Amino acid sequence: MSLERPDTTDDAAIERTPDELEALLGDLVVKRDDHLNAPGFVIRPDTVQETLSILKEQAGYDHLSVVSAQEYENRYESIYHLKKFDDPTQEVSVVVPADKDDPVSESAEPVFRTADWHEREAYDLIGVEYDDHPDLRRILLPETWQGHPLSMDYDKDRPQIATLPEHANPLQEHHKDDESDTMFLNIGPHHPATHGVLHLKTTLDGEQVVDVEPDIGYLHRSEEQMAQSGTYRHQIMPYPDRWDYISAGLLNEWAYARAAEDLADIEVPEYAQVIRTMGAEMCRIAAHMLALATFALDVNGDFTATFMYAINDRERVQDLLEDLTGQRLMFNYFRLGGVVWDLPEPREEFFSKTRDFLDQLPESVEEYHNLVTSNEIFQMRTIDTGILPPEVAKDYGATGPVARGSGVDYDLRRDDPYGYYDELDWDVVTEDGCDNFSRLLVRMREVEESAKIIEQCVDLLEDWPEEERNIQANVPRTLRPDDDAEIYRAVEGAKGELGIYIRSDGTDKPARFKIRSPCFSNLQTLPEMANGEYIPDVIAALGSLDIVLGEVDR
Amino acid sequence: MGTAPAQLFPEFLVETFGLPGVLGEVVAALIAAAVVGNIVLAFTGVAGPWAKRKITAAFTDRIAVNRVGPFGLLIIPASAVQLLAKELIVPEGVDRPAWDIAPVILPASALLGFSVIPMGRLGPINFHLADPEVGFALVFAFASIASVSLVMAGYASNNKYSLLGGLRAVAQNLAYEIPLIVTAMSVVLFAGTLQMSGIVSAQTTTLVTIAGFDIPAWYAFVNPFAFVLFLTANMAEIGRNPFDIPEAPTEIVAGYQTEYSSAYFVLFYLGEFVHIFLGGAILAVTFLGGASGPGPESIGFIWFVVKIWGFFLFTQWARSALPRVRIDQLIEIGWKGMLVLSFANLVLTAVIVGVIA
Amino acid sequence: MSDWIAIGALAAVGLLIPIGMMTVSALLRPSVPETGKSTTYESGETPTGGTKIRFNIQYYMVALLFVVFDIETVLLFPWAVIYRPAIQAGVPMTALLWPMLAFVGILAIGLVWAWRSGAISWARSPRATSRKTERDLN
Amino acid sequence: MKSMATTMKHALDGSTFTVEYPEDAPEVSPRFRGVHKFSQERCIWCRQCENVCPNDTIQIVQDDQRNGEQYNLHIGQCIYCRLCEEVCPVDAILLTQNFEFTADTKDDFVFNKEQLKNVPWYKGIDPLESRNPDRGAWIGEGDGEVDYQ
Repeated sequence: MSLERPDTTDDAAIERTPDELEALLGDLVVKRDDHLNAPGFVIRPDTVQETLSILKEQAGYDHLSVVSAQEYENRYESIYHLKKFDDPTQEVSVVVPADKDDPVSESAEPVFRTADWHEREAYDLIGVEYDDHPDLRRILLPETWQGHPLSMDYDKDRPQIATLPEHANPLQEHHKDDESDTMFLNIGPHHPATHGVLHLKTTLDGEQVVDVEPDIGYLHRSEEQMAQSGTYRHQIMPYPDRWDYISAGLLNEWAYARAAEDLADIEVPEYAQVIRTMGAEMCRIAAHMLALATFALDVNGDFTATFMYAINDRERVQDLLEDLTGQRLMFNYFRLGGVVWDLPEPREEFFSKTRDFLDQLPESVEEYHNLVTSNEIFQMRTIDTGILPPEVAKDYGATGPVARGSGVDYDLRRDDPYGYYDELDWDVVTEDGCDNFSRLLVRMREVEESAKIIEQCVDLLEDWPEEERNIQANVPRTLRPDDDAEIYRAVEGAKGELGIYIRSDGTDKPARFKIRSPCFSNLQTLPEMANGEYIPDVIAALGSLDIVLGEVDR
Repeated sequence: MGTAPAQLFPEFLVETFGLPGVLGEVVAALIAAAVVGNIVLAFTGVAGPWAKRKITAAFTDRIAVNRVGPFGLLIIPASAVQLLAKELIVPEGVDRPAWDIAPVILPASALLGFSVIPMGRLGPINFHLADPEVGFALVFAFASIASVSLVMAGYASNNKYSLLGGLRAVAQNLAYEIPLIVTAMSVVLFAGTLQMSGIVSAQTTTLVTIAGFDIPAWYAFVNPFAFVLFLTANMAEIGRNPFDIPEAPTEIVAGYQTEYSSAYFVLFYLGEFVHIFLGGAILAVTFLGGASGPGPESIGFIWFVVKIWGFFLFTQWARSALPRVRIDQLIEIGWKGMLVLSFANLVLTAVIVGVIA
Repeated sequence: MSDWIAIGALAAVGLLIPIGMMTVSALLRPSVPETGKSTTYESGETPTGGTKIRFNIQYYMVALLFVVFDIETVLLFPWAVIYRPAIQAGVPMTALLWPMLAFVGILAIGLVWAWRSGAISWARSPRATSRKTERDLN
Repeated sequence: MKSMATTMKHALDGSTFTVEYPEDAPEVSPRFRGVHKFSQERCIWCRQCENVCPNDTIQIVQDDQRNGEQYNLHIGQCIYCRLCEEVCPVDAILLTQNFEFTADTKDDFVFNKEQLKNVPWYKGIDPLESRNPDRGAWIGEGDGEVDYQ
């Protein structure tokens, strides 16, 4: 069995009970507010940095998954969901209430770099202000936006003007007297290599990039609010498909399914779990194929053959997924407590089609290695460019292939098992290169691991006794979880840790639905990789992050 | 050495139609030039909207243009009309005369290169406009005017992507011009002349005979190392993958031609293709025996066309298979690799020529 | 028959064809001026600053070297032309080869010097590089 | 430089994977979800589909006797989640395999019940066959109340 954790003798990795943690934090804890997934400690808004430092340094909670903020009738609240990279099942929530009239809270940015963007988002959408934050601006909405859309008194009928501002060159002032000038260049939103509508504010000195700042929000659709206005049972499930729309639909659906099932205490039949696992891994292959294809576009230029070959393979997975779910991208296949359909009839045909795909996959992968990874020019271009050291990756909360490409051994499928993964035989792929090449290599090797998983699932499904093929647990038609139950649950999406935070208020719709998007955190690392590099390397680094703007902006 | 130069195309016209005096020569030259110009344009016309798509599609497992006319061939006039009838958008702040002149220079300079290329015979006509004694040097001079056009376009567009593209074009040209010429010089060492017809005729002798087949003494066979060097430098010179960095669509959008639309864009597109064919023509003349090939001399033109299309095919092949190098890597390869190798090749060739001659 | 007449003729044709295409296009094409259409393209954002700035081109030294080497190749051409005929005329090879080797050798020494002093690599921007190292430290 | 060989191999085998749509229309899976088809004869106007639709694609107008008058579906807004079909107790609304529809304006995408009735089957596939197995998991199960308006 390859799923055992590597041994960690580090002091910080020792698991502590909630009471021990409370003792460690001492007076900092005002009261307890436990969540379904983790103990929750309520602290004063001016002790955020102190608390998080203790938890990070002394208790080993080195992964700030997400900051979810929300407004209550009587207060604002920011929740810092902490985990350990070594063992993500050890979680703790730090709850920071802020005053209703003057919602100010201390920023966690000095402790966790990743808090930068997460707090900006909380400020933007909810309206909590963070003291000591280096750059508290709106992030998803335009700078000129009036009000905070997810706050309670938001007037959605107020007319809004979104301007098209001229961006300032951030280095211009400081270097007025310098010998040579820098050039400010907007790369995106309408640019061939930004994978959607991303805007990179780039400052160039010759061909080199002095400063790059990703500007996001062009594809913001308020998915969180859409989920908050849908019922748990039916109406939320179609939307996760639309976050990471690069055919990673089932992986996203699983994130919601996992959070909601744990929230409402629904047991999923084993048979459905196997189907879920198989479908999800098919999606992972499709998503990684597209990542490979677009990365080839970024490095090779348009009209590269790699793109078309990878898309071809992706189409084959999509054919399988279409047979299974009825759709090629927006599956809506999972239901709370199971899946909507059993395998398509005749089952043998589906199995043989799947096996055909798996049989030709090694050949395709070999071809990609010939085309891409063993190409000398490609190696010259990608090795040792876009370096992301593991400590930096952790600090930014990077997950998924981006973290694994930097040698961070973190995969929720193994570390926080769900579905049928812990019953199967597969490996977590890591590469130590920390560069663009490693990230691509991780994806290509993960495709092979996914194929292994699918193969085992097919074997299992083939032999599953007919009378035990239960695809759906008995779930009430209307779900009303307990009032004020809170949960944060994550799955390993194609891009990394895709988490959902839900707070219920006793009705059939969530009171707060927060999405922890892996791309959002991963994209934040771009300046670390890109500053000082050449323009082509920035494009390559961006491609190697494999972001989907639908998920970044939500 | 060599035989007497064949009758050139304008001379043929003068003789056939009995055009008198200098005026007659000018008229004949103009007619001949128009014919040659249109032949080259026809190539690019076929290559740009049609052959390029078909070839790329074959490499990427796709079906390409096949709707308009047989094999989609009518897409060529359709594209021409469509592109010419597009609105010309003149961006703010362009440097007007330069911005207008740049798209003229690129195709003109590339076409001009064809004036000294011996394209071989088709029946009685020898498609060769002029055969000056310095023809070989001249053709490189003409070909490198192109980068002037690119930097002009890049700078006049008032667009940052264009600026970057224009600057890249210059850097690339600087790095590969010298290896290109120095490698070409090794051919001159063999041929002992700069006259194009001389270089071609020097390649007509038989190198070896294998199983009854005469392998001609094309310099690609005589000196394959120089051929590879020249091919690489040539690809860089004409800005094709993996050296397409002045355009680099996924990095700097479209490089120097970002702001061009309508006929201006067509001219750049055209100019690039003429440039590819010129590159192919130079390669054919220097290393592939020009218009020579099996069969009578009177179908030499067909062989020549096959050769330059072969080169075109090769550029498209490289485009679908190879990643693009980075600008600093390009410079390093150019100066630290190609330049040194080309000088080594030159010295080596000089010694070999000295020994065998 | 002067070759230069023919070359000049092709130059004329080469200029006429593009200009003719421009003219045809000018007759065919519509003109629908709209505000915003004529802004320079910068991925859909309003451009900040123009292109008429002092800009680090990073290959100044390379450009200088290019001039040197270009002149060298020009000077080598006549030598290359007479090399083979001269040998066939009976001039000993070494007598022909040495001057060229000396000439190329001097330049090669120059190239080696330039190589070692880093002049022929793409100049790195110290500002950009420092931004990178600064970040690596923390 | 294996990449050159690989691409040449692909070029020479002559196979293509793109198809000439529309002459060569793709086979879609029987489970594929396309444009809706509505049967007024079957419909009992329970309004469950309207209720379950996540983004208000379906609009039902009834008179004061709760007899159905209009059944409008904004196909341009639909996300093809198939929840309406899933929840319908009488199979009055189905998603056909038909994915081919065009319109000049957004307004043309609002289909009324007549238009919905006339939506053709795609290649004659009746989707009910392949989708039925899930129905047991939905209807009459669970202990929550059935949500009639």
